[in-house]
Amino acid sequence: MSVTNLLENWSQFRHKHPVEDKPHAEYKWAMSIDLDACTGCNACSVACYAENNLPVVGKEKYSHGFSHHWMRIERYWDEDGREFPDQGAQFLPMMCQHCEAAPCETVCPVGATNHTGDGLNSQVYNRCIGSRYCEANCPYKVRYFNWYDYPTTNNVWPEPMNQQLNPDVTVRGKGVMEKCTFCVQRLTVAKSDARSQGRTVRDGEVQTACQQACPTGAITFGNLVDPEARVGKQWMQQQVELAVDHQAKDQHEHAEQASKLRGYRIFEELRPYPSVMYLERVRESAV
Amino acid sequence: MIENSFNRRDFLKVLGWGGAAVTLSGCGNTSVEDGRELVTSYSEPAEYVIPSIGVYFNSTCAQCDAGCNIMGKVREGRVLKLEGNSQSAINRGKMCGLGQAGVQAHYNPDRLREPLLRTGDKGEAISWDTALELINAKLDGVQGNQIAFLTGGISGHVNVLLKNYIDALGSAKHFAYEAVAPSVVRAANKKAYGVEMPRLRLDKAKVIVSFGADFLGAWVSPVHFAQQYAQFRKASNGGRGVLVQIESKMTLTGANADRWLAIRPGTEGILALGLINALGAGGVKVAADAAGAAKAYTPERVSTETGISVEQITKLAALLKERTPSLVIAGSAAEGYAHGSHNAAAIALLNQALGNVGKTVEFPAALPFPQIAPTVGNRYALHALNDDMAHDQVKVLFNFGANPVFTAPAGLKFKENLGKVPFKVAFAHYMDETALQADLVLPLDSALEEWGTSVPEYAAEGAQLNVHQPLMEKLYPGTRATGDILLALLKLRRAQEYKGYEDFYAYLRSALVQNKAALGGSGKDDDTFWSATLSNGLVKLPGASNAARKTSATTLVFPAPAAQDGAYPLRLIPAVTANMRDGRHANQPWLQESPDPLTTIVWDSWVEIHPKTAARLGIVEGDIVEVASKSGTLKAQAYLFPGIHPDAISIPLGYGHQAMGRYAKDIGANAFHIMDAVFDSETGELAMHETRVKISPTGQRVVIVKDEGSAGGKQMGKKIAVRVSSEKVDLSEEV
Amino acid sequence: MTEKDIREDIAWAKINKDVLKSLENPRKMYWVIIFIALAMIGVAVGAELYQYLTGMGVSYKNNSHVWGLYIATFIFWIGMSHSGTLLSAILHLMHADWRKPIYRFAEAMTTFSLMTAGLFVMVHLGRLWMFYYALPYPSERWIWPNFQSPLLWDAMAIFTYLSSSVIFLYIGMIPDLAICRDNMKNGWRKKLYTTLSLGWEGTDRQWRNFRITYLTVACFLIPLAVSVHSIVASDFAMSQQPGWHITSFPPYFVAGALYSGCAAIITLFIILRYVFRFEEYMTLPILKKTARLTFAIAMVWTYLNLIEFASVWYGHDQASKDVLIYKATGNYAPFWWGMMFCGSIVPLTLAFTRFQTNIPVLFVVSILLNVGMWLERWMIVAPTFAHGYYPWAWDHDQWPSFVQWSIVFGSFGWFALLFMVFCKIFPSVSMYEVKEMVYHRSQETKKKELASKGLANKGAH
Amino acid sequence: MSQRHLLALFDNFDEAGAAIAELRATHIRGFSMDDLILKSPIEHPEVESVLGDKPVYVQWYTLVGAVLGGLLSFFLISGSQASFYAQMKGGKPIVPLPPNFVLTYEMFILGGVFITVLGFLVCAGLPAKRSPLYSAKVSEDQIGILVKGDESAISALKAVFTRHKALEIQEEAGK
Repeated sequence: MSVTNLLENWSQFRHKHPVEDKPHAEYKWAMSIDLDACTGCNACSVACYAENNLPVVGKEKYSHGFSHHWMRIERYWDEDGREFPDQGAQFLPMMCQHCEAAPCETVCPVGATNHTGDGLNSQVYNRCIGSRYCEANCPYKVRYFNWYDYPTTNNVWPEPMNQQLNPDVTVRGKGVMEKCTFCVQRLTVAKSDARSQGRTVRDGEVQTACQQACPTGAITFGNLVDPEARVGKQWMQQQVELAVDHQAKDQHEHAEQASKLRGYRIFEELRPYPSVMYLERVRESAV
Repeated sequence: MIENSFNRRDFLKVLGWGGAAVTLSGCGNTSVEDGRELVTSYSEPAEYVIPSIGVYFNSTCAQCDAGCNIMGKVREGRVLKLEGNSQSAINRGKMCGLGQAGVQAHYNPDRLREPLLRTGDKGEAISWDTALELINAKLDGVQGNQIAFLTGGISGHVNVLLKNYIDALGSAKHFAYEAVAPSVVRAANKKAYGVEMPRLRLDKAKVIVSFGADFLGAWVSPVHFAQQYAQFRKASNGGRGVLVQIESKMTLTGANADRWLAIRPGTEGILALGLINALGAGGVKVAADAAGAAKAYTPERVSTETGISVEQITKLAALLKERTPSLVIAGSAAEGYAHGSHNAAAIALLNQALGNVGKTVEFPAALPFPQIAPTVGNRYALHALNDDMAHDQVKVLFNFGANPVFTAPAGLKFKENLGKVPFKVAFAHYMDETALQADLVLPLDSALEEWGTSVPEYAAEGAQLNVHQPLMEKLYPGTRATGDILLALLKLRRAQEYKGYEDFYAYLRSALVQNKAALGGSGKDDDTFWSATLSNGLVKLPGASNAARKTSATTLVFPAPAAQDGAYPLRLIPAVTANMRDGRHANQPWLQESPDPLTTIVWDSWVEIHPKTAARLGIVEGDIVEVASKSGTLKAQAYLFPGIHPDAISIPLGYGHQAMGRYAKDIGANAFHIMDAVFDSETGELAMHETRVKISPTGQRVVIVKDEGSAGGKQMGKKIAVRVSSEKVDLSEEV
Repeated sequence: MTEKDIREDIAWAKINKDVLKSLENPRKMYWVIIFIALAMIGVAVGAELYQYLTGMGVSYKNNSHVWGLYIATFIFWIGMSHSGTLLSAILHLMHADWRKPIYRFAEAMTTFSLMTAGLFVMVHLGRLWMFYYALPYPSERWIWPNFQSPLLWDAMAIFTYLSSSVIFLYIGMIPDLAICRDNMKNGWRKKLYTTLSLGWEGTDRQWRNFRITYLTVACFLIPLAVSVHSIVASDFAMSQQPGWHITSFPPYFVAGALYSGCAAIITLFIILRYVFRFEEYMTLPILKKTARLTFAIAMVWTYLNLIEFASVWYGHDQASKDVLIYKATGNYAPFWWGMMFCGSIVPLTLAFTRFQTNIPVLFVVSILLNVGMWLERWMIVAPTFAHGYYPWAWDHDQWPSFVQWSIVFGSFGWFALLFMVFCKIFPSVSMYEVKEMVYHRSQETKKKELASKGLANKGAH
Repeated sequence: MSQRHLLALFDNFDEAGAAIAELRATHIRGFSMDDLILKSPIEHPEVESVLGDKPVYVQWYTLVGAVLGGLLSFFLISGSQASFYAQMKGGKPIVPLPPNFVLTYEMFILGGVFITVLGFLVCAGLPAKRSPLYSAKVSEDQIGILVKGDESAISALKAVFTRHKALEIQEEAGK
């Protein structure tokens, strides 16, 4: 600890991320999910189980709410009381939104969840003591706690099922919080490869497991800083800005001239500045 | 991806020591134990194994018959994850949840590990040699036509060997059985278009009208269709496509429709004819016979019979007229009746009336090698086998992985009839219900351990031959590949012919290499061709085009909507879900724990009831209800579900195993076992939707284990999943 | 003429004798309480061991409902600790000398309820064995805890509060420890008191510095107590969740804390009075004053409750409003209304003079008040989880398991054990301050008598 | 010249006060008022006032402790946030002031309390060696006056105490 350092770099330490204007340097990982393409098929969720060593908890534990899917598919019905849901259901893949001003980060007593330079909301399993304050403060409730020691629990990874475990991803023991990482293990490999070639990661070079599996390509993932990245183009086209809590679309909401935009972020009004943009589901008006 | 330019067998040898040390502890001698090979230390791996770097090998998904091409990620000799092969025209690098769970079929802790011979109620472990000799002995003196082979859909070189073996035994019978295959639609398609599986171009259609085809969930080739669907939803071909789903129970596809119409069960064909009639009235040129068949089906009559409003029919007809090309699909909900063939034919007729044939209904290429073509499974086969067994016509039954004891409707009394077969051999991965009845159980390699080829029934582009190759060394020395077993059996019959093939791998390699010219490898030397084939994981085949045929409408007969059966007032719709299908993968925990997309229920069966019906019967969510048909009863939890016709209830198939290991046994109830044995009038296929049931609460109540919270599917006024009307957005401007 | 808080002619030597007797032979009830407490602790320790070894899952919380009874009970115990400070520090500064016979045990209550609360922090952790990560030291990887987290403020505040109240309790006890030393026969106790009394002889220098120190620490303790419960309130108010993110939470928590503490004082007052035969010192007039104080605080609490409802109801935050409606009508409604009943209706009995000294009534009422306050804490924690921002994650029937309940009940045993053992080892009535009280009161009376005599004499002349 | 201790016990504060007043007034040779220690069972400001104005310095400890505690806390926290691995929290600066002030406040109090107690121990001379003459009565209900004087003054002191109805006079054995 040095007070000199504190005083010399005062303004740097007082910089407020991301509200004040300091753009990400090389990477800002972000996602967009087209709800019009999402069919709710669960392929992403299974891919996540396979990639991230998620435990299958079984019926009894599931019934107590110990489900452990970093990516969950929510299914909503219309609420207008019609006899049949004749416009179908609405599916929404929900995972950690990697908020830029994440409510979970500030409340962790031990600093086990932090913001990375790449704009990820990281979780340090080793550091976590299991106070669960992060999940308590998460508006999306997308954090999952290891209520049991799954690696040693019967029928979670019985021999030889444990041979399927991905060695790139830690198998978490009891008492730590976990959540979607945007497949940070893949990002690390891609960044390392790119760095060794003296460049940054190209768009499409790295995919998250869910994106890779998604049969309809509803999930787009990439580097928001990269002007070539599809995700950035989508955000820009939808006029969704990262560090803003009121987008262009909201201003058009009641305008006579209906907005052509369908990008939105969930709970933007709480100002977590999530890194996941959803594109509204479209339904045909002619039938 | 690493080019597959090394010796495949060395690779496996290394993997064997690195990945599956089980080999050492297992019984039976390996070549190493016999001293023929030396142990290679893993600290000095072969150059293509880079510790901590994943290596990908291409193969084919065996979880369903769609034949998606996959890449297995292999690390230190273990296969970790299955990903899509982007070279594939079928799945283009994508995967469904079912396919990805394939690793859990491979690593399943309940796999069979050694041949078992029944002695009394117990299985006794025996050696493979004993087992094969026993089979050979049992076959002696049995007439060829008293030997039956029960398989699922089967294709490729295993199919060739099977045919040869059947031949060697003197015209034994082959029954290809699939519990949930679209077999009536196949027959109707054959009539209407000249092919069983025309190529559906969802991506080209501007309107899709699907009569209960769950093409995004569990129908034919869902991953392929899902990709076409994504294109269909984009503006790339001039406007976002409109999906109208017509079915009595909402499927995953129905949940994604722009308009989901709850039709009275069984009246799909009537609506199709009604639409033809309305189109004709709206000025669309309809062929005379079709117009004639449809003439009687005025919107008013159709509305009364189907329960769909006149306004809706008119709107739909107008949409079909306005936006072309369209595509009409007949799915399993339309075919599941005694008049299912007629429903399917009427729907095909609608396609023709709309002029979709040749535009969105295309004709697949014919396969240049008919001997490896798929023998598709259907439900008639089971019926036929059952009859044979009932009449003591079967003395020896070989069952390759089918599980009819679980999937046969109770009405067939299949298990009872199976008991009459003196010698039953089951080739199985797990001790499932049918294997439990067998006299000899032979453990199979997992799909990720064996060599093989397959040809998908639904070809996305041209024709293609899929390559199956091991993604890692066998976990258990006591299992064998289907191909190897057939080859061994053949050697016992036709030793001369097959003595050149050490194993199935050798057979397969030589079969492909000999035909390399036809398989696009002309000019390459054998090794290069073979390596390239394995590296690609598939071979694209040129094929001749098929011609279209026109269907006749004159024979269509529809029963008047049946009067309510007082004793059994509701119709049972057995749901084929994307995860469970017919239940053969129920022991893969990822699938059990993946919530059903529509109900979000996990680890159990449920009974979907429309809230209106439930209110009438005094049933609330979580009530354990007894569902009784003429053939049987089951108990399951009730789930109030708005997406179902009030005259029907739905129970998912695939649950209710009484065997198959820790993840499947005693999970839910088996809906197959309450199905009545009613058959399609033309094809003789089992009509899946013809069961009528009554339902009564038992007084027990449980908390349903599901993912949705106490708010159910409500957003409670929060802006979470937002929907917008199509006129308010312009997708063509989007990235 | 109201009854006197204490007999003024009580001999000082008798005070010593009576209080010292409590260190020797309590009534049988004492041992009954100790036994029950030990049994409760035994069950709780078993439950905790099971939870520690198996995982937090056995307590039946779930992924959206991550906090349960542990946090609620933690707040409850923190709250209970506040009454000690109220009696010893606030009333000390206000020169309310009726506090003197009862402040010692109230202070002990502060200390032990803080220790109990601290246990819940530990019990709550998913990885108890790593609790030291929350301590402000740079680990071998040079990582500090996150000073932004209200939980860390909590830890700091509780540490400060606990150490300060232990010090306060100890400092205030030194003269009494000297009395014990002077009256104890040889043995371990004599050694203990000799050591702890630090050679106190009641010299003028000692008293002079003692007075100032006691006053200073009291001054610190008041803002500290307020800050501690405000910080506990910040655990919730600083979060973003509906039903928690409420401006009035800090004062509301402090009021609730004082409330439950006062109620607990009444309960313990009655128990100690009986068990240690303190009828002479813990007199009914003092009990009456405590009851009145409790009533006043109950009304403050009720008021703050209503304020909170009103501000939520008339606010624009629909989510918070939904949580409020859910509390009143949802799964937790019986408990929520139970809290309203116990916290706001039951204390109305304290408004009646006749009940203010009725020991059975007060005993029952004080326990009901604490049940109400415990429910209040649970109703702060649970409904927000069950009905938060994200409807998909609203839980099904979330009911704490036996493990949670037994640890919660065990904490009462733990507290009772610590408290009763303390009372047996240390004088739970402050002897020197009772003497002061008697002395000052008799002086007053004398003065009054003199004055009236003087008047009478004058009149006679 | 050797000195001896004398302890007189009174059961009446007024008498004790009067005794002290007389001692002060009479100026006994070989005895200084500084060698007088009053021992009482209760805090008794009015009796102490007879002893004259004796300042208390504990407050200064308090001030120093509180200020040091606060400063230490703020710089420890801010400095560690800035100088070790910076833990970035979205939406907040790396050195956030409001949380740090909360902790500063707590440490301010903690420092104040701890150092005050230290000051008390120092100022009150605790832990102390027991004085040569002590009676348990002092902790019960009597007030004691401990004096130290030359041999020559002892008898005069005794006389004063006796005059003021001392209940008991303890005398240190001669050396």
